[in-house]
Amino acid sequence: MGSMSMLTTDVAVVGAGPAGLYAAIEAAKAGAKTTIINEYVEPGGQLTKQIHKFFGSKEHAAGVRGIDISAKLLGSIDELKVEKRMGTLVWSIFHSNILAIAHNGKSEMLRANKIILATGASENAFAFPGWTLPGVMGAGAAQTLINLQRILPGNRVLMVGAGNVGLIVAFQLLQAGSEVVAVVDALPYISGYCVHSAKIARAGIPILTSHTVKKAYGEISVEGVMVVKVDNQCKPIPKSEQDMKVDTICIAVGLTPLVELAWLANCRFTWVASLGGYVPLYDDKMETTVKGIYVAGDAAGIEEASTAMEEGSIAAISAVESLGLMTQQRAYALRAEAYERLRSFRIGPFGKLRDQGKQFIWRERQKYAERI
Amino acid sequence: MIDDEELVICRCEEVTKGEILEVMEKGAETLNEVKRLTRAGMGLCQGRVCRRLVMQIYCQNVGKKPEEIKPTKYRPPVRPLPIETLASGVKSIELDPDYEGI
Amino acid sequence: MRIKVHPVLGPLKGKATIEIEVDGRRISAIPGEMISSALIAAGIKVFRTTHKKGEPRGYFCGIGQCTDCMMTVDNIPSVRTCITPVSKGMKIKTQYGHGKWEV
Amino acid sequence: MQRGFKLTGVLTDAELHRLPGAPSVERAAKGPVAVIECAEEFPCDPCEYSCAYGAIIVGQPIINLPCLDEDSCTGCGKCIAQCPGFAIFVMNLNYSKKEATVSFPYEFLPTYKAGEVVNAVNRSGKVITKGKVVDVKNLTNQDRTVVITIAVPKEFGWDVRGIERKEVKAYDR
Repeated sequence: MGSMSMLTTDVAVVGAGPAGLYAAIEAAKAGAKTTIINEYVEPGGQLTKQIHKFFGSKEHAAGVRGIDISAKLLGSIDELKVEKRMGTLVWSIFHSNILAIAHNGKSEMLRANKIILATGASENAFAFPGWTLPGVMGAGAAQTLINLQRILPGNRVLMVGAGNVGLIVAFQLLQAGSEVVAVVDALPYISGYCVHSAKIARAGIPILTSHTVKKAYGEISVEGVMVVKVDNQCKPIPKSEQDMKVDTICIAVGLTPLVELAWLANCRFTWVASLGGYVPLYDDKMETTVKGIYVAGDAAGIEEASTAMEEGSIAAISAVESLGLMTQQRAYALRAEAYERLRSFRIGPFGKLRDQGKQFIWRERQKYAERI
Repeated sequence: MIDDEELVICRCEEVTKGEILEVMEKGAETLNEVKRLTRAGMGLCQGRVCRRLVMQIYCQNVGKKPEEIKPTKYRPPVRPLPIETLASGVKSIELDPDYEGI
Repeated sequence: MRIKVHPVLGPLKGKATIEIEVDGRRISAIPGEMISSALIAAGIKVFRTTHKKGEPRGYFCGIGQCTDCMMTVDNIPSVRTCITPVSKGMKIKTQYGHGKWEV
Repeated sequence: MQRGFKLTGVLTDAELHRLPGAPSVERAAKGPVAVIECAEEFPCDPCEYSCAYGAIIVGQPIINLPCLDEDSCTGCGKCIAQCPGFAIFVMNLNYSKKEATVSFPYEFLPTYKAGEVVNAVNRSGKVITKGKVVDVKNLTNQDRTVVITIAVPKEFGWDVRGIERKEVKAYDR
C-alpha cells in the first residue's frame, strides 16, 4: 500500500441536480474547495429533461424552463471553479468521510471534510401482468428518451398515474409527437395540479380516475393494455374492462428518495409516506445524524426543484459554517432567509403535507439527539 | 386480480408474488429472510426496481405498516461496477483496524 | 423514430453519421447518443431475454438502474445500453440470459 | 367523493366563475379581458410580474390564487405566454358583431398561420365549433410559447380554449 493517493476536498457534493448544483455554488462562493460528483456524464439532473417552464417565484427562476435553469447553474459552477467529476459514480462511503468513487474503470477514494448527498430520487415500480414486456417503461425513462435523446418511445402511449409527473410527461409526449391514448390513475381523483390536467384535457386526452391497468399484452412487446375501473378499495369492478391498443405504457406512480449512501454511512432513518418513503433524519441545517454528512433535495424527501435548491443552499451554508468559512451570524441569517422562502412554499393543499413531513423529521431528529 | 400468483415482482431474478408469499407461509419472518430465500432484490439491479414492491407485499401479508418493519440492508458497492474497477480502488484506502464494516 | 422537429427543443442537431451493427444488421446512429436510443430509433424493442423464463426485455428505466436493457456489446455481456454511448463500428448482440464473454 | 376539476381535470362553469382570476360576465361583455383559470393554491407568481398594468395580484403568500383586477386589465395578452401552467386566456367577446376571439398558449408543432380555418375545442378538448386564426404571436420574450388568437361565433367565447392539434403525421420525420 505504498503509493496511497487519496483525493481530498472540503465539500463533496454527490449529485448535480438542482439541489447539488445549488449546494456546490453556495459552498464554492464561501471559499470552500468544492467537488461535485455526478453519475451521468451530463450534469443537471432532472433539469436537463424538463422542457417546461417552472412554477415558483422570481428567486427560483419561475417561468424559466428547467433546461435553461440548468444551463445557468452550470455556468456558475464553472465560474466558481468547482471541481466537476461527471460520469463518476459513488459506490460507497467509508469512515463517514471517504467517498469511494469510480470513473472510466478506475476507482479512487475522495476524503471530504463535509459531504452533501443530493442524490435525488428513483421512480416507483408498478407491477401488473405484462409489465416486463418491452414497451413498458418509467415515465421518467420516456421523458429522457424524448427530451434528451430525441427518440419517440412509441406511437400510442398509455400513461399510468395522474400526478404531476404523469401529467407533465403525457403532455411532453404529445409535444414530441406521440399519441397519448389516456391517463389512468387508481385514485378517485387527480393528484397532480389542475393546470397540468387542464392541458391534458384540452388536448383531448381522457383522464380516467379510479382506473388501473389489469394487464398488458403482446407477443414480444406491448401491443395493447386492458384497463379496468376500480372501486374505493382499489378492487377491480367486473365487466368494466377497456381494451386499448397501445405500443407503450408509461408508469408514473411516485418517487422514492435515493439514499443508499446515507444507509451505508449509518445515518438514522425514518419512514415518511408523504415524502416518498425512508428519509434520513436531519436537522434544520440539513445535517444527518452522522456529523459532516448533509442531505438535500429529493434525497431529503420528495418535493420540488425550487425547494431542492433552497435545501442545497442550506446544507452548503451549514457545511461551510462548520468549516469556519462563514460566521455563525451570517449562516444563521442566510438560513433564516431560506426558511422564510421555504415557508411560503410549504403551505396550501400541496405544500402542507410536505411541511408536516419535514416537521416530523425534525422532531424525530430531536428525539434521537436526546436519546444519545 | 387474476394472475396474481404469477405476477413477476423482481424483474431481474424473475421472482413472482406467489413465490414471495410461499416463503412467508413457510416461515420467513423478516424482509431480509424473504429476500434471501426468494432472491427477490438480489439480482442484477440489486433491488432498485422491486425493493418497494416486495416491501408492500410483505407489509400487506403481515399486516404491518412500512414504518413498523425493518428494511433490508444496503451493502457496497451501491452502484453496479465491474469487480476490476472496484479492485483498482482498494489500494488507496487505509482500512481502520477497528472498523467493523457496514 | 427520431424527433426531428420539436416545438421547444427545435430541430434535431445531431446527424446519424456513424454505423453500428446489431445482430449482424447495420443501423445508423448519432455520435454520442446512447445505444438504446439508436436501437429504438431503428424500431428495435427487444434487447435481451431473461435467463429463467426467456422473456423479452427492453428499455425500462433509462438511467442505468434496472439493467433490463443490457446487451452484449463488442463481446462484453451485460452492458447497460441506456447509459452507454454508441461508437463507430460497435457490434451489439441481443443477450440471451446472462450472456457470454466471447474473447 | 371528488367532483369537478379534481375528478375530470376540467373546470366546471361554476368552478370557473368562482375563481378570483375570472372576470365577471359584465366585464367580459365589454371587451378584451384575461381569464385566469388557476384554481389551486401552489407557489407560483410569474403572472403577477407579467402584467404592466398591475391587473394580476398574487401577493403574499405566494400560493394565493391570482386575482384579476378586471378594471385594470386591458386584455393585452402579455400574461398568456408567461403563465408556466398555460392557464391564462384572453377573451374578446366584442371582436365583431357575431364573433368573439380567444387567445391561448400553444406549444405544439406544426403551428398555425393567420387565416387558417381550425376546429376550436373546449376545456375537454372536444371540437365545439369552427374558428379562424386571426393572430399568431411568437415573440422572443414568450420563450417558445406561441400565442394563437382565433375568432369563433360569439356564443362560444366562454367555452373555446384551444384548437384541435394537427395530425401527428404532419410531423416532419
